[in-house]
Parts: sequence; C-alpha cells; structure tokens
Amino acid sequence: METTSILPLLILISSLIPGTLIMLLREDQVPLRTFLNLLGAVAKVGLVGWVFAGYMRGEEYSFIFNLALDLTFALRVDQLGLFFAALSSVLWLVTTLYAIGYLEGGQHRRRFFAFFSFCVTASTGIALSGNVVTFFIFYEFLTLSTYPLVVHRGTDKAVEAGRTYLWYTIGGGTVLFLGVVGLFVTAGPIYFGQTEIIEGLISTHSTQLTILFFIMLTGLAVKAAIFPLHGWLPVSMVAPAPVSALLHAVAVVKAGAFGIVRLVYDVYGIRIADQMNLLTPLAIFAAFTIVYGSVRALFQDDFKKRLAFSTVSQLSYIALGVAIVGFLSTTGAVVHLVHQGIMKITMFFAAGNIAETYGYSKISQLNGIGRRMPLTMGAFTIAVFGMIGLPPVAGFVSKWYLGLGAVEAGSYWVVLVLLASSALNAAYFLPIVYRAWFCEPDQEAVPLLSSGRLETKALLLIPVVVTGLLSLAAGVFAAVAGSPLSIAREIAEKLYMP
Amino acid sequence: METYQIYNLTSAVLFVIGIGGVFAARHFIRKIIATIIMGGGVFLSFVSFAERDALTFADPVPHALVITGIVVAVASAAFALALARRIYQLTGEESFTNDK
Amino acid sequence: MTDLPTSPFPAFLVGLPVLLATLSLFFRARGKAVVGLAGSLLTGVMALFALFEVTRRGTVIHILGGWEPPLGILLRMDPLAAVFIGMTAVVGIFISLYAWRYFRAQEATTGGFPLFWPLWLFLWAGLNGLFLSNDLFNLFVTLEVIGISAVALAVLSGKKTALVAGLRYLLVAITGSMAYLFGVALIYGSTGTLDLGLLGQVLEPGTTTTFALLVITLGLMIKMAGFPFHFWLPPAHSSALAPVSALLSALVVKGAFYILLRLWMEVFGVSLTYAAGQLIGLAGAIAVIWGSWQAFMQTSLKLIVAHSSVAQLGYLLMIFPLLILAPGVTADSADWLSPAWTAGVYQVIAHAFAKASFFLSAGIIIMALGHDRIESLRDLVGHMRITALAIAIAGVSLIGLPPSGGFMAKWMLLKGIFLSGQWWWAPVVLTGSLLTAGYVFMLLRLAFAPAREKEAFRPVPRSLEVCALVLALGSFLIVLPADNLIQFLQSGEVFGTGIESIMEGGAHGND
Amino acid sequence: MIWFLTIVLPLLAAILAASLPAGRRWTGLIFVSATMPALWLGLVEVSGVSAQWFLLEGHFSLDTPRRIILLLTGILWAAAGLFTGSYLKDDARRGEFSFYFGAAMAGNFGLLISAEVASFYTFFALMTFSSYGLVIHTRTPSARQAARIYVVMAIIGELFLITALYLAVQSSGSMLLADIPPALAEAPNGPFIFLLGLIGFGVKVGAIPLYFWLPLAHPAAPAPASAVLSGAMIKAGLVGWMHLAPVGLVEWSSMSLLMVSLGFAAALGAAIYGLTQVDPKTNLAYSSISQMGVMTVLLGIGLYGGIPAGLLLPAIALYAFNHGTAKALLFMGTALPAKIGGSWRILMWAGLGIGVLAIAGGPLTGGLWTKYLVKTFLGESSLPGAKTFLLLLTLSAVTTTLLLSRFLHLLHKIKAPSGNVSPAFLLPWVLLLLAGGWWTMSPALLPTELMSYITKEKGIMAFFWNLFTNWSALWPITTGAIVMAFTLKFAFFNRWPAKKPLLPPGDFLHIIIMLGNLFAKLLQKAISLLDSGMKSLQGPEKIFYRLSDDKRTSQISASAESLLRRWEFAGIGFFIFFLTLFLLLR
Repeated sequence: METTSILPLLILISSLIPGTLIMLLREDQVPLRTFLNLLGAVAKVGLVGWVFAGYMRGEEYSFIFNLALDLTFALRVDQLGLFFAALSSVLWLVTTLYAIGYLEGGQHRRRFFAFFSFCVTASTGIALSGNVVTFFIFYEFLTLSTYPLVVHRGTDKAVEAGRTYLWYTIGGGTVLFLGVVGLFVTAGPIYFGQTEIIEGLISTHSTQLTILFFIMLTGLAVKAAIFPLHGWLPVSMVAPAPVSALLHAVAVVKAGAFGIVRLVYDVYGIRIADQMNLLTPLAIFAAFTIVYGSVRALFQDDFKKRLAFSTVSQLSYIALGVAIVGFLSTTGAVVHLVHQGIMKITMFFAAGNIAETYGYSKISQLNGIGRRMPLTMGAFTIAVFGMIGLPPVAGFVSKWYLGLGAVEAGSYWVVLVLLASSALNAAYFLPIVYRAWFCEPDQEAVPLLSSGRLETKALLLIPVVVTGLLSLAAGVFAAVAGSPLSIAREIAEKLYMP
Repeated sequence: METYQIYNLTSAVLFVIGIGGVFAARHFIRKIIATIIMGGGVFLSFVSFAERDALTFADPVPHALVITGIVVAVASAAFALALARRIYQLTGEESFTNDK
Repeated sequence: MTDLPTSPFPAFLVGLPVLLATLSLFFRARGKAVVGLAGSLLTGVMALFALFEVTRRGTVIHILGGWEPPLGILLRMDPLAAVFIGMTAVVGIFISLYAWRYFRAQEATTGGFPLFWPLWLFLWAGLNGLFLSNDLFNLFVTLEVIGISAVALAVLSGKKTALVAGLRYLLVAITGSMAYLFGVALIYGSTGTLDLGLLGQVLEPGTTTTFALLVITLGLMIKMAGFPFHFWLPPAHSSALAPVSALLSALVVKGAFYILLRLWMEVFGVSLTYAAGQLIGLAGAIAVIWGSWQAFMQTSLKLIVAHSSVAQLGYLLMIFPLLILAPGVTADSADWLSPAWTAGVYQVIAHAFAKASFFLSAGIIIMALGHDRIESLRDLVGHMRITALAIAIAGVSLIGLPPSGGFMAKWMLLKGIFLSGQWWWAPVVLTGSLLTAGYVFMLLRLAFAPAREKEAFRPVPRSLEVCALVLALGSFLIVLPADNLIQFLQSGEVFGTGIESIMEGGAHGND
Repeated sequence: MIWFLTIVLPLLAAILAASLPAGRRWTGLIFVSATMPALWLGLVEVSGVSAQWFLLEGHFSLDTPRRIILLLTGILWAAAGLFTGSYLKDDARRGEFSFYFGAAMAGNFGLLISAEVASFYTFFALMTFSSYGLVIHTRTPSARQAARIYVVMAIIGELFLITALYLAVQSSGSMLLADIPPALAEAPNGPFIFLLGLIGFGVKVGAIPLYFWLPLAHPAAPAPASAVLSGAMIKAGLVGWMHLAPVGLVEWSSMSLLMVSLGFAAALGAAIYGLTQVDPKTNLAYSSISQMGVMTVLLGIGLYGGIPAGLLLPAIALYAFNHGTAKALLFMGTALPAKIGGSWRILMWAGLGIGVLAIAGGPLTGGLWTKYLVKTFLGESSLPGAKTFLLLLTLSAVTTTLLLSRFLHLLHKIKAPSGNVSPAFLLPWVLLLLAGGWWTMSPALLPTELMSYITKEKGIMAFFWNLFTNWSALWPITTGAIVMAFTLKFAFFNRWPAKKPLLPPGDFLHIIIMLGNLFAKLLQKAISLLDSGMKSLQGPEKIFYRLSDDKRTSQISASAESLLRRWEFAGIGFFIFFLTLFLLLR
C-alpha cells in the first residue's frame, strides 16, 4: 500500500535493543546500564518527534512484513497512534529518570530496566500497530513484559499479585484472541482505518460482527479495567512506584483504553458502531465503573490503593467518551488518554517520593507532609485539581469536552455521572491535600534519605515536578497548536469528516 | 472356504487373543508372550496373502516382509524380556503396579 | 514415481547415522562420546544440506542399490519430509551438544552413559528413514527401529522407575507396531502393493480397507499417545535422562503422527468419513484438556512437562476433523485446508523446539538441585536466570502467545476452525491455552518467589543453559520464515494427493 | 498586555510575598503594586484582547458594570494588601497567608476581566479554592470547621455552575459570555439553566438558602481577608449572575418573583438574625447577606422585563461598589479598637460611622444614592406587589441600621489600650476611607444615560442636596438608631446577649448538622455495608483459586489419572475406540 519505511520499526527498536543489552550486562555495570537506558529513551522521543514532523508534512510511514498466508505484521503511523506513541515515549523518558533514582541500590535492577524497556516497546508497538493482528501481538507482549515488573519485589504478596494479574490479562488476551481470529475470518485482514470493510459486511454478517465486537471489547476491557474486570489493578499496586506509575498511567491500562478507541473508531467505525447500537452497553459499563471506582477509592487508606481505584474510575472516562457519539466527546476521550496519563503519573510519583523519603504509605500518615515536601505535594495538588476537573489543569479540558459532548448528544445522565465523579474525586482527594497542607504533623519524622537542601533526591524530584507542570501546561495552553487538545481535535475532525 | 481364508481367520483370532492378552495379563512374561502371539497372527496373515491369486508361484514379497518382521519382533521380544528380568532383579516385581 | 530427480542425500541421511553408530560401538566410553557427537553434528549438517537440496530441486527420490520397488526400497524426500528432517536436525544438534556437556559433567558419578550416542544415532537414522520411506513396510521397520532405540534410551539411567516405565513403553510400542503391521498385511492382501503413492490410487473402499484403516490408526494412536492411550507417556518421558526425555517428546512421538497424517491424507482418503475425523478430533480435544489439567496438577517439573506433551499432541489430532471434508464440500471451496496444514506443521515444529528446551531446562534444574520438585524452584530467577528465561520463553510458545511458533499454530488452527464452521473446537483450543498458561506461570511464579529455606543451587555449566535458551528462542524464530515455509510445503505433491483423496473421501463419505 | 499583568502580577506577588523572610514590611507594598493594573483598567477604558493560546482561547474585556466592580475590587485588594503587610507581619503563617491572598486576588481580578466561559470558570475556581487558605488561616477548630463547610459548599456550587455552563454554552454555541443571555432568552430550557446558575453562584453570593457557610467563614478569616471576602469576592457571584441573566430580554415572572422575594427575605431576615450575635464580624457577615439580598432583588426586577440591561446592571454594580467599600472598611475596622487609643479613636469612630451610614443609605452618602436607585426601579417595574416591596425596602433600612449600630456598640465594648497609640495598619484603613470618598462621587462612574435617567435635568449635586430625598432616607435610620440607643440606655430593655450569641451563627446549618448527626449512624452503616458489599464481590480469579488450590481437586484428578494408567482401562479404551471408529467408518 504505502511506501514501506523502517522508521516505525526503529521507534520500537530504540527501546528493544537497550532492553536486550541490559539483559546481557552484569548487575554492577550501573553507569553503562543507565547510559543505555537514557540513550534509548531519548532516541525514542527523538524518533517519535521526527516521525511526527514527517507525518505533519504529509508523509506516510508504514512497515509491513508478511508472516504467513495473509497474516501480516504491519506498523503504520497515523495520528492517533503517534499521539499515543508520543505519550508513552515522553513519559518513559521521565519514568526512566525516576526509576533510576528510585531503585538506587535496589535488587535485580538489570532485570527491572530490561523488562521496563520491553514494556515500553510493547506500548509503542501497540500505538504504531497498523492492523488488528499486530495490535494483538503487542498486546500480549505487553502482558508478558510487565509481569516481571509487577512481581519485581519478589515478596509473596507481590508474587500473588502477579498471579492475579496474569490470570486477568492472559484470560483477557485469550478472549481477545478469539475475537481477533473471528474478525480475521469474517472480515479478512483489517488495517486500522479501513472501516469500509465492516461497513460492507454489515448487511450480511451483522450478528457475527456484533458478537465479535463484544468479545473483543471484553478482551480489551480487562486491561482498561472496566468494572467486573478491574480486579487486577488495585492488587498489582505492590509493584515499585515507577512501575505502578507506568502501569497505571501509560502502558497497560492505556493499552486497553487505546484498544477500545481503535476498535470503535478504526475497525468498526463510529457510524457503524452507532447503527448497530454497540455503544450503549459500553457507555453503561463505563459509567458504572466511574462511580464504582470512586466509591471504592473513598475507603482506601493505602495511598497507592486509593490512586489505583481512582485510576479505575478515571480510565472509564475514555471508554465513556468513546461510547458517546459526537465530535466533542470523541475529542474528550482522545485527549483524556494523555491528560489522565500525565496527571496520574504525577500522583504516583508523588506517592513514591513520600514512601521513599519518609516511608509513609498510608494517607493517615501524611499530616503536614506538604511542609516537608512542598514541590512534590505542590505537583500532587495540581494533579488533584486536574482529577476533580478544575481549571486550569488538564483534567478540566477533558471533562469540559466530555460534558459538552454528553449535552450535545442529549444524554444528560452522562453529565450527572461526570458530576458525581467530580464530587467523589473531591471527596477522596481533597482530604489528602488538606492533611498535607493544613494539618500539623503529629510526629517529627526524619527523612530516610538525606538529600542536602532538596526535599528528596533530585532524580525523584525532577520527574514529579516536570509531569506536574506538564499537566498544568496541557490545560493552560490547551488552545495552542500542537497541544494535546489541538491534536485530539484534529483526530476527531478526521473521524467525523463526512 | 479357501485355505487362505482359514489362515486369515486364524491370524485374526491370534491377533485378538494377543492384544487382549497384552491388556489383560498381569505378569510381565505373559504380556510379552501376548505380543509374540500378536506377531504370530500378523505374520500368518502375511504368509496367507502370498498365494492370494492364481499365480504360478508364490508372491515373494510377503516372505521377505515376514522374515524382516520376525527378526524385528524377536529383537524387541528379547529386549522386553531383558528389561523384565532386570526389573525383577532390582525390585522383585513381576507385574505393573497400577499407579505410575 | 521414478521420473522424479534422484539424489544421494536420502541414502546418506539414513546410512550415515547407522554407520557412525555402529562405528562408535567399537570405541571406549570417551571415544563413543566423541564419535557420537561428531556423528550427530555431521548428520545434522547433512540433513540441512538435504533440506536445501529439496528447496532447490523439489521432491527427490533415491532407489537403494538400484533395486526397484516392490522388492527394492525407494526413499522419497518431499517437502513435508524435508521439513520434518530439518526440524529433527536442528533440534538434534542442540540436544547432542547439550548431552555431550551434560554427560561430561556427570561422568565421575555415572560414567557418562556412553551408550547414549550409538542409540541416539540409531534413533536418528530411524527417524530419517521414517520421514523418507515411501512404502508401508519400511515405515513399519523404521517405527520399530525408533521404538526399540527409544526404549533403550529411556531406560538408559537404569533406575527402577525408568525400567518399569521403559517396559511399559516397549510393550505399548510393540503392540502398536503389531497392530500397524496387521493393517499393512490386510492392505497388501487387498491391493498387492505397499507403495504409498500407488496405494492412493488403487485402494478401494471395502471391509478389508476399513479394517486395515482401523488397526493402523489405532496402532499409531497408541504409539503417539493419543488420548485413551497416553498412559505410557508421562512415566516414560519423565523418568528418562534429560536429553533423552527431550528427544522422546520432541521427536519420537512426531514419527507416529507423521505416518498417521500421511496415511490418512494420501492413502486412506477413499474410506474416510467426516464423522471419523470428528472422532479423532474429539480424542485430541479431550487430550488437550485432560493433559493440560493433569500438568497443572503435577508437583514435579518433568511430570508437568510430560503431561503437557500429551496435551500438545492433542492439538495435532485436532487438525484431522478440519482436513476431512463433509460430504458435498469440494477441496477448492474448502479454504481452511491450508490453515489447518500450517497449524499442524507449526504445532509439530514449535512443540519440538519448546518441549526440547523445557526438558533440557528440567535437566539443568535436576543437576542443580538433585530433584525436580517444583516448590524448590523458588528464587530460580535469582540463581539461574538463563534457565528461568528459557523456561519462560518455551512456556510462552507452548501457551501460544504471540509471536511464537505456538501462536502461529493456534492462530491457524482457530482460523481453520472458524473457516470450516466447526466452531465447537474453538473453546477447546482456548481452554487448552489457558490451562497451559496456568502451569507455565505456576512455574514462573515460583521462579520469582522468595526462597523459603536455602536451597543449595549447585553451579551448572553455562553452555547447558545456553543450549536450552537457544532451543527456546528457536520456537520463536521459526515464525520468521513462515511464509516461505508454507509456500515450500504447498509446492509438494503431498497437498495435491492429500486433497484429491480427501475430495473422494468426502464424496464417498457417510454412505 | 495590561490585561495579563492584571492576573500575572498578583500571582507573582503571591510567590514573592510568600518567599519573603519574616519581619519584612514590604508585603503590603508588593500587593498594592500588584493591584495597579486592575485599578488602571477600572478607571480607564481599554479595548479588550483575545489570547488564542490561553485555555480554550481566552478573551478579556470589560463592560461598564464589571469595570465598576473591578475598580471596587482593586481598591479593596490594595487596601487589604497594605493592611495585611503590617497587620500580619508577626504572624507565624504570614507566608502562606500572602500566598493564598495573592492567588485569590489573581482569581478575583481574572474572573472580572475574562469575557469567555472557560477562563471565567478558571479564575472563579482559583479564587474560591485559594480563599480556603484565608478562611482556615488561624487553624482554630472553629476556623477549620468553617473552612470545611466553606469548601463543601464551594464544590457543590462549582458542580451546579459547571452544569449551567455546559448547558449554556451548548445552547449559545459559543464560549463568549456575552452570547449567553440572548441564548438563554431564546432557549426553551433557559429558565432551568439560569436556575442552575442561580444556585451555583448563589453559594458565593450567600443567597437564601445557600448562605449559611458565610457567617462562619467570613469572620473566621483575619480582618483584611474578611474584608476582601465580604467586600470583593462575594461580588463575584453577583457578576456571575449578571453574566447569565437575560435582563430586559425576557419576562420570567415566576423567576423574577422568586428572586425578589428571596432577596427581601435575606435583606430582612439576615439583618434581624444578625442582631442576636455578639461577634462584630458575624454581625457584619449577616449584614453582607442582607445587602446581597437587596442586590438579588434588583436583578430579580430585571428579569421581570421592562428595564434595559444597560440601566439596571450598572446600577447593581454601583450598589455593590458602595456596599463593598463600606463593608470592607467596617471589617478592617474590627481590628482597630483593641489597638488604637487616645485621640486617634475619634478618627476611628468617624470612619466607622460613615461606613455604617453608607450601608444604611444615610444622607450625603452613596448609600442614599443607591437605595434611591433601588426605589426607582422597584417603583417603575410592573412587578405585582411592588408597593409592599417598597415598604419592605424602607423596613430593611431600619433593620440594617439596628444591626450596624449594634455592631458599633459591640466594638464600643472592646476596651481601648491606654495612651495615644495607633497601629501601623491605621494608615491603609484611612486610605480606604479616603478612597471611599468615591462613594459620595460614585455616580461619576455611571454611564450618562443612567445618570440622566435618574437625576433628570437637574445635576447630581442637586440630587444630593435634595431635602426630600435626604429626609426620606434619614428617618428610617434615625428610628433605628433611636431604638438601639433606647434599648441600650434602659437596663430593662437591654436584653442584648453579651457573652454568647442568642442563636448560633450559621443558623439553620446547625439544623442540617443536627439532622446529619441523627442519620449519621444509619449513613455510616449504609456506607460500610456498601463498602463491604463491594469488597465481597471479588474477581473471578478467586473462585478459580479456590478450585485449583483445593486438596481434594488434586486428589480426584490424580486418582482419575491413575485409573486411566491401568492396562485394563487402556484395553477397554482400545476396544471402545475400535468399535466407535468402525461404526463411524461404515
């Protein structure tokens, strides 16, 4: 179809090779490992940027390799994919920095960083995959590459969590496998964006297509943590902070959400999906998940658990936005992919910093932490306001579009759901902020790691500040060309072009 | 009824006896003998096919096959016996215990 | 038949191992090992050359000593055979390297099992012969050669359990081959020929043929441990020495499958029925579920792997219902045949690589721990990360996660299932891979878990771990040439005659 | 440029002042200078700008009413800032205070100058949430409780607000605030949307029934903070209303009646309830509620139709201006009596008196002028029962006088320090007093058509020296003052609560809390039930674990396998298979 190009492959390789090399290094070769890591991360960001620029110039990048019969491995660059790729590559860079600081002197760092790189390879692969099969391949690869990260601590708890994580994700993967093969058989090898194929089959195969849609949706819903299938997410909190940050902000959960976006927009096509009214169940489940996650979050005293449940609820915004037909809600959904990512990763960084610096993991211990770690908690507070949906933080923008979209589509109950979620978000996040800033510390805590004049290690501090500022900037400069919002708008416009 | 049909039936019967023996018999030696009986049946049927149609001379191929077959069968039977003996020397068992 | 190009390779492939094996018998222990290793490397290289030859010139034949069939022996190397031979070669080479190091490491205590080498070379010769031979009786002979040398290898350790399992194995093998031979006799009686190609054309449906088909099928099912007859496999495979178990489950069982496939597709097409195919499929399905579940329930590593072999062979049986068409369906309209074929071939190859690697890793672990109870695999990742990685990769291929050979197999199998509309097999496939995931990740979970009591991991030679890892990786790499491989297979007549006979079989089916 | 400075300078000031080491007095100057752009914009007409890059494309511009209020806000923040500099210079948390102070200032200015929904909402939120820091500043339990209630109410308000904005923007199809009132006038669900907005902003305005956080929150803050809270920020809600209300475009009689009656209820009720309080600041808070009630009335009249927005809104703004300055003066004044002594007190009392008069609408004050405006509009509108409302208005003047004289009396009871001392923050107070000189001349702010509309051909001065108007304004006040003096004079009538308030501040909030406590048990039970229920619905994996980890399962499967291992069974299998296959092949 298009002129084949090696660039998409390079984007993957830029993290695959470092991962492999790190695997081969010795545990004590820290500087070389760090160098490789950063090299890969920077290279990836650079490549994505390069491809982005090229794409903006209207160039087509695609890499197609025929596996067997009509089973093809295809990497193709489109706007949505680039959007997600950019997100993961940038956040990978940040998280790598963070992880280097976080795991300083930890165990099995070689293994950790290797699989960390694989994990990001997988998520960029998901972003750039050009057809359903390739998407599935990377989807499973992601599952495998994250497992060692989840159990990295090696404690029995971690291992148990890993078990649950695998049962869910592998189960979901198997279901997805069924769906993908079914789709392949019914509609042939579908490249993303070729919605006309389904459109052509709709008259003859509507039943099969409906069934397949829901099968695949179930498979994706596992990673997207939609209600009955979210169980793995809070459990896998035992992972080290960088992992949970990446898991919950970018890699895994986003893979699911992104998959749903792809499925609805680029495989079935929004019009068809709407005609066959496939979207209503999705909307209902997503809405329920939003409320459910928030309610569960209210009762968690464990900091990361609370964040995890809030992720459960926040993620479904994307699904909800997808499920509502309309330019505005689509924009909201797509932009929330990024916004939720940067905000949530900020929160996890903050949680990690506190745990790493003072050893606090319970919310009830956080009294007056803001006085001790102003920058960290400042960033955290920004993210909180974003999550509640208060301007000028990124979250406001997504919520604004989702709400307008819901009103536009005339589904007012969605607005109610959004409001309820905002209220609940406030209810479980503001107490943290309150404790941090307005409560007196009950006991005089001593920092675990002495860090000179900084409140904690520089490598822990920089990422959280950066992502915090990012999530602020994404809101304040939302209207600037090149901002997440503007890109999301373009994507949505393309989708709704007659 | 023609001669070779009798041979055939006999061979079939032998084969069934043999296979039944393999599964039913407990003692190693019995099992081994059962396999030999099976073999006997099979070879008999081969030989019987040698004068299937009104040829002036017997079809040589089956004989060649049967000889080869017998050699193989004898070899494996001998091997089986050796194994059985070794097991008996080691453990004194003469039959398979049901588990494992 | 004789118009095909002739080439000396087939003769070498059979003769060379036999020669070397016999030669090695004249040496002392260490000499045996040296000759054996050299021989296996030589044979492997030879086999790869042969494969290359076939890719270049298509199907080649060799008539031993110029004696034409029926009395003489004709070796026929078509793409399918070539692929199997190539697989045997690659897996064999690495297992030989492993065995060499493995036995060297234990020489002091066990004497290094010098007899392994001649036996293994005989086995290899038998396998090559089986893949190459073109008439029913040679198949029988090769089966016997394989069977006997396999049993001899299985009991090599001389342990009690091994001996018992070996005897059981041997009795089953004899029974199976006798049943097979009985079928051969019947066929020869009814047709007067043993040549596969010829039989495909002259065989007519009838009671004799049916009985022949019955006994042959059953005999081979027994030999390949198809569901009701899997009872001999787990003990035999689990009690053998590590390299031997690898050989047995990676290669030996595939021989019987190969014959079954060829006979059903090329010879017995006329008397097959759709329902019969369904029955075989059912047996396979039960094997998949039961074997995986058993593996999931085991507590010692080698037993897990052995039971998983049962399951994986079940997948092989599951392609039969797809290859036999329902009445009224013509091969041209049956677009699921090539996926089904690919599934079968890929299942064979991927399983060979993965399972070999798995057993080799098990051997390493036994070497390090002295036993293979899985609860002492705790913190394996900490001590032997390469082995852990090998187990993980091989396991992933067994589960069928992308982009492994197992994935290719499962994908094609599911695709065939859907295309043929026999959707009822799909749940089996998925449940099978879920259960497989169950036991594979049970191992990984333990591998990552913290060590309870300090298990003494004795150091093991790095080269062993590398062998296992390479084989595991192999089960992924085989996906890359998939396209060429499939085209290569489709170029051979095996598809042609196969599908022809299937068509007729479908036409006559259920009457 | 100046538009951005208006917002950016306060933020910078916040950070700068927050980072100042203790004991420096520059804080005040910093804040004053930060208000300069706002003051400038308030005085001089500057054409609006649009910032494509800001949020969802920001637009900044001003119209007359908002300019008036911006000017007011500027003055108040300047005064309060200066006041803070010296008032809190020894406070432990002065840094934090200045931070929230500056942030709130930025928000307050920003929401006034922003002309489109997103940025308006942004700055509204910024102001709301940073003033939380001001309310909780003292960290006393009462302050904490006040702050909690404040933030809860604020969030509820925000929710209603955002809903209203969603719907409004959807119906108007543009983000510009200016397009909303016409759209609402057209839209079938216009009244509903407006009602949502009414509630949303009503929280900030302290309208009945959403005001009860106010008497707790405003007094809880330090004097300067309460001054801006009650003088400036409270007006933000009013501005919000003015943005939504389609004044002069519609005849929503029921809506208008609702607002008017609620307004009067507030104007009278709050004043009377305020009398029962003993804390001067609480008094003032209640008086704020009642004054806002009057403004609610004005807007309500507007919704009945007949009066053009161009006339009404500036009038409301003017009223807000007058009330704001005076109220800020009084609030800051509460800090004086304890610190000021000797002849300085005369100045203090004079200033306070003027402030009280201004609010009560005494002669020669802006209060007179604004009250008169209300009268005229009320008289002109065809609102049913306008006469009664006029009466009520007069009555409210009386009650207000009572309330504020009571306030003065409460201040009077605070014993003065000996000697001729004056605190440093007297200066900003006096400045504010002088700036309040505006309020006599405040009509100059008004658009000429409104001027001529009210003062007819006679000039403004003529209006001020008009005896009739002065008298009509004076008698309610004097009545009120006399009553107060009387009750204080004769011990028999002096039933004023001295120590603790007759009724608790934040009146029916306590009823709510009481009910809450009643149902707390049930509620907690329900919630815990919910939680446990949710915990109990565990994932599918648990069931599988139970199955797979069970001993019996493994035993059963093991025995089954060993059964299959027996030769006999293999044989049986063989024959069964044989027969089936045989049958299938036939």
